[in-house]
Amino acid sequence: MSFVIELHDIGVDAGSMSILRGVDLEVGPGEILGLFGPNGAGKTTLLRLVATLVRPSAGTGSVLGTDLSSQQRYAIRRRIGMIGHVPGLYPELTLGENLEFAARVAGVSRDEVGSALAAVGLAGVIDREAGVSSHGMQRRAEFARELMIDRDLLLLDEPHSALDQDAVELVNALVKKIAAEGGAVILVSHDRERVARIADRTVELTEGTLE
Amino acid sequence: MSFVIELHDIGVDAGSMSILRGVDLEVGPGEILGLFGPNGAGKTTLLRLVATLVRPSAGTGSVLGTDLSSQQRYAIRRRIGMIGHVPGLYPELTLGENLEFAARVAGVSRDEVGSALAAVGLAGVIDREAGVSSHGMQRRAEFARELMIDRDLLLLDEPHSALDQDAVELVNALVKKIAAEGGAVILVSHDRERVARIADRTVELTEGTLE
Amino acid sequence: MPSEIRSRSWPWVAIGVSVAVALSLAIVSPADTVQGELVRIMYVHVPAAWLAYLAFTVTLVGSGGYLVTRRLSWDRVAASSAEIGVYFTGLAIGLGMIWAKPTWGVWWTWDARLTLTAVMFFVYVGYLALRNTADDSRVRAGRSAVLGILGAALIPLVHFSVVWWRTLHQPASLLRPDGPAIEDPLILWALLAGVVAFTVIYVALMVKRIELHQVADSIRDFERSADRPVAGASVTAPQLGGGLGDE
Amino acid sequence: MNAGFRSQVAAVVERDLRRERRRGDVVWVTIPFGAMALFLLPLAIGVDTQLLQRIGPGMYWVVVMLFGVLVSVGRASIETGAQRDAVSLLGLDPAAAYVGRSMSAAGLLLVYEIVVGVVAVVLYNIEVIGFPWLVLTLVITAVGLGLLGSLAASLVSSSSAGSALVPLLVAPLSVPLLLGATQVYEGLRLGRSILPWMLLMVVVMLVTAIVGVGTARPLQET
Amino acid sequence: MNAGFRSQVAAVVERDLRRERRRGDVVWVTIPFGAMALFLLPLAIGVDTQLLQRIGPGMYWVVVMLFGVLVSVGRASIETGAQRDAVSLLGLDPAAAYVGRSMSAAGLLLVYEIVVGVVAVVLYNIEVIGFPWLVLTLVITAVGLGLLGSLAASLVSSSSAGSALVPLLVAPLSVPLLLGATQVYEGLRLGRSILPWMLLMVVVMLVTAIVGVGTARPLQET
Ligand code: HEM
Ligand SMILES: Nc1ncnc2c1ncn2[C@@H]1O[C@H](COP(=O)(O)OP(=O)(O)OP(=O)(O)O)[C@@H](O)[C@H]1O
Ligand SMILES: Nc1ncnc2c1ncn2[C@@H]1O[C@H](COP(=O)(O)OP(=O)(O)OP(=O)(O)O)[C@@H](O)[C@H]1O
Ligand SMILES: [Mg+2]
Ligand SMILES: [Mg+2]
Repeated sequence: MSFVIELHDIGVDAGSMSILRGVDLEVGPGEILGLFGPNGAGKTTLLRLVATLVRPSAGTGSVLGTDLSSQQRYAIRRRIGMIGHVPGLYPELTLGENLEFAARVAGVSRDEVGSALAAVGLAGVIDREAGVSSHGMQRRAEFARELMIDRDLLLLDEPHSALDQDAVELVNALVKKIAAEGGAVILVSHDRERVARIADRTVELTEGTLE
Repeated sequence: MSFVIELHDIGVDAGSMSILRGVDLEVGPGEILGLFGPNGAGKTTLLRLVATLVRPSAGTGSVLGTDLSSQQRYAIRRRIGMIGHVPGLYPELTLGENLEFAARVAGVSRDEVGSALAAVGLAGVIDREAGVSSHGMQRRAEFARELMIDRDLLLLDEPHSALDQDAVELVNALVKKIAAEGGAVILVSHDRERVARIADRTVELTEGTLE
Repeated sequence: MPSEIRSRSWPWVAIGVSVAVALSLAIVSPADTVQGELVRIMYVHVPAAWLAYLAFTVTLVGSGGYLVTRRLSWDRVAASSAEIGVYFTGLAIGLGMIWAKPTWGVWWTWDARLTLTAVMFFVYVGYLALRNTADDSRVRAGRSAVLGILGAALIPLVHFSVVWWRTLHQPASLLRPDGPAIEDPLILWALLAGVVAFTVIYVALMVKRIELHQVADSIRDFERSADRPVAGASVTAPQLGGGLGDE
Repeated sequence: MNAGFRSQVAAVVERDLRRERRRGDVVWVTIPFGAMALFLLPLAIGVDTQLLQRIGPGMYWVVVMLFGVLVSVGRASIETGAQRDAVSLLGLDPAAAYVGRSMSAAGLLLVYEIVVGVVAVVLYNIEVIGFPWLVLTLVITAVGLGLLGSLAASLVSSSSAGSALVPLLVAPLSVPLLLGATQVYEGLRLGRSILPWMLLMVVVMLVTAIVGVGTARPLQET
Repeated sequence: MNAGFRSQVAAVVERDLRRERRRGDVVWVTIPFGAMALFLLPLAIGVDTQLLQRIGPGMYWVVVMLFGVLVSVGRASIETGAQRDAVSLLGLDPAAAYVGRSMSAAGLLLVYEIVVGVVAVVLYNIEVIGFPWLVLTLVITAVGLGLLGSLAASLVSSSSAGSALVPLLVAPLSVPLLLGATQVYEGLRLGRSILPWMLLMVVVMLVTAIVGVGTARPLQET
């Protein structure tokens, strides 16, 4: 099989500045990649690029077999999971309603919501509004969402932050499961030891360039 | 000298539920306290209580010598620093403007802004808007703010998340400086090893109760 | 325990007596030469409006009292009085509308007093709505006190509106600098009796409402002291086996 | 694979209505504002019952238009970047999102139109005539404004300069709706033919819908 | 120690104006919408030059009031919890925050009043008379509305119902300002005395300012 992610000489600009420049990256099926780099290096931007949420201003790339510049890139979004720095739940909806919305849009049976929340230990707070749930609870709910929707590519921006010890184990299990099923995972983190334990390979992003 | 933080049988309610219950805590001058606990236990709520941002619904407490239920508690806010889960900068203002606002309100000379940002390695991006700064850069800017305003009590909610190695060193230096000057610091974290290295003492919060 | 019965029944006795007097005076008073029997609406319309003024003035006092002393009992006074004041304002507006249809030919017009009375009504409805949003009793007391003070500025505005804008509504005939302009003493007495009756009703309602507020507060305190679920207890450790199966 | 178009639309509608209910923006902000506008106007222009009766219907429609669009724009501005990212990665079809958002806006607008309409009838002493046609007008304007507002909102969120374009885009497009709505009432009152106006409104509605659905995917550039 | 009251006020004003400028809400949303309202009305009620000239000033003031309040509401709802926490811990005096917010709102409102005023004069052919008095009226209404809107916003901020209640609280209280403003114009036109109206507006403004400043500290409950 070909690569899940394939980037050639990718650049991303914002206004008059470059955020990424000349990035080459290949991630194969089943691979868990650790991505390190100092603050402001462009890690989050790289993840969003791979998730088709940022467009390359230079270079070529493909994700899950789809060219990043083509219009078809929207069709693969359903297969890409991402958890960013800040939770993206709707604060007015309960955790359960948030997941139910995700399930319906993604075409997953609504019955999966309960078991996904149970898997992350949130079965008891399914009716609590996301806005009054603690930060870690919101992150767990996001993991439940990724668990529920079978993703082929998972992009995690500092997944360990805000999660307690038990929940961290969960993330590792989720990551391994996706890799085992032939998907790919990118883990952004500043905690090298923790990532090294689970990643197959690590790369370093500095000043918009991969080393 | 007496304690910086003194809580007796404190409870905090929200709606029909208790978040904290029967919390007793004493933190003396110069002390660095590590606070652990599973997701949703009430750690953030405890920090906000100590910062006078949440009112106790039961029990008594004082912070920096001021009763938590008295009207005088607003007068000590200027001396308490807090960094929460999510950055609280104004996204439309540049990092420099954000700090300048803080300096003017807190009665610190505006000249301190430049050196505070330089100390956290953000001298080069002083004119970048907070909204387009990376997560780590925003957190660094918040640390610069706490550095600039001489705080007597510092409350950090997972300070290490989103910070790279260099910045972590910086945080530790700030924490130690405040402790050395007779202030107190509470560090909330899930990273027991890292906190254990710097904290004088650690406590565990489970289901709203300290052990 | 007769003394308790007496203390419980005094409001009803007082209301009964004063309402009976007011009613009989309203009935025996002469009909108006222009308006005929319709004029009798006045004996309820006017006292209701005046008692609304009184009620909102008490709300002003209670609000100020709370901000100065920080005692919730002041807040209870302010809130109770505002509730009753809203009822009285509604009564005055409702009866005014019923009165307006036969005399002016419309239910409502854009007369200054009518408009400002409606504005006053909305402000205190807003006051009550604001009280429903905050769940912490001190936050609620503080915020509504501000509105209780601000809203009172409307009282003189409503009262003097007939002087400032000379449109449709009757100008002041009783409460005016150069003495009452009503000739027939019976009308005057009937009006006064109505005011007394409404004042008694107001006081009785106040006492009851404050009591109710007190009970509600102590129930809340009791619930607080009782065992409530802890928010964090419902979050459990993830079930690694559960959704992930393939360890 | 992806859920069907219809179930995505339904999910969006349900999400929007739920959020709206919990926030209470429409019930507590838009409706009171509309009612207030109608209430303040006579104060400001003087009390002349006949005049009010004459300009009442026009006032009503202006208030409906303005706040109708504000509902959609306001809604777009409460969406955070993280929320947008998450929804995109659910594979939500932009066209389904557009239709769903328009439908929920139309539903809210209909409620708004009815409540504010009652206020207008009471305050301005407006005659209610041609009932079935009026209802049809209300529904068409609600749907048309919902479609228009959502289109504007998607412009707001898709580019940083977007919000500048909104009024420029919305004003010209809402004029035919406004004209149609007022002329239908006028026509009913005077016994003139209302068909051309109805037709105009339906055409505007359809054009907006086609443009909105058609550009939803290409618009989604990020 | 804490900064002085005046330098805190200045910091707040500068922050607000900067944020506003970068977001462009007032320039790109509030002003065009206000202008649009004035523009749509003649379309809706029919173009009758004399009628428009007569109701023009009233329309203008209603639009100013409504959108003026929207400025304060919008601003309260864009503040996040983290931002509020951070500002509280700077030791910002609530009274200084109130004064600063009111002042920046008043400044924006003045700009808004002038731009929309020009539109109104052009569209409705309104006579501009009694220049110094008109300017004074504009300033007083801007300040009064700024004070009123900020007060309402601070009453509901951080309560669960959010900005929901602001219009309900502000709109009725702004009625005296509206009455005063329209009657001043009317008085100038007809050569009547305008002093009582000016007095009314000044009194409302002062009462709001005193209540707002006086209760800012006690109100700070959380
Ligand atoms: C919706 C309609 C009306 C409203 C909201 C209204 C409101 C009020 C208010 C607030 C007052 C108390 C004024 C004060 O003393 O400061 C009042 C007094 C009075 N109203 Fe009305 N009114 C309405 C209709 C009418 C009508 C239709 C009549 C008779 C034709 C009327 C006759 C009077 C009279 C005679 C007084 C006593 C004035 C005095 O002695 O000071 N009202 N009304
Ligand atoms: N307004 C509220 N209503 C109901 N429950 C609330 C409210 N605010 C907080 N909670 C609950 O209180 C608990 C404690 O929240 P808190 O944010 O303090 O947890 P935490 O220990 O910081 O967790 P984390 O490790 O995830 O950050 C959570 O279960 C949360 O859902
Ligand atoms: N729209 C923009 N305009 C200007 N600069 C931008 C824009 N978006 C991002 N940047 C800059 O691009 C750089 C990369 O940001 P990014 O969020 O990808 O960093 P990161 O590696 O994730 O950092 P962190 O470790 O702090 O999360 C930052 O310096 C940021 O300020
Ligand atoms: Mg990042
Ligand atoms: Mg927390």
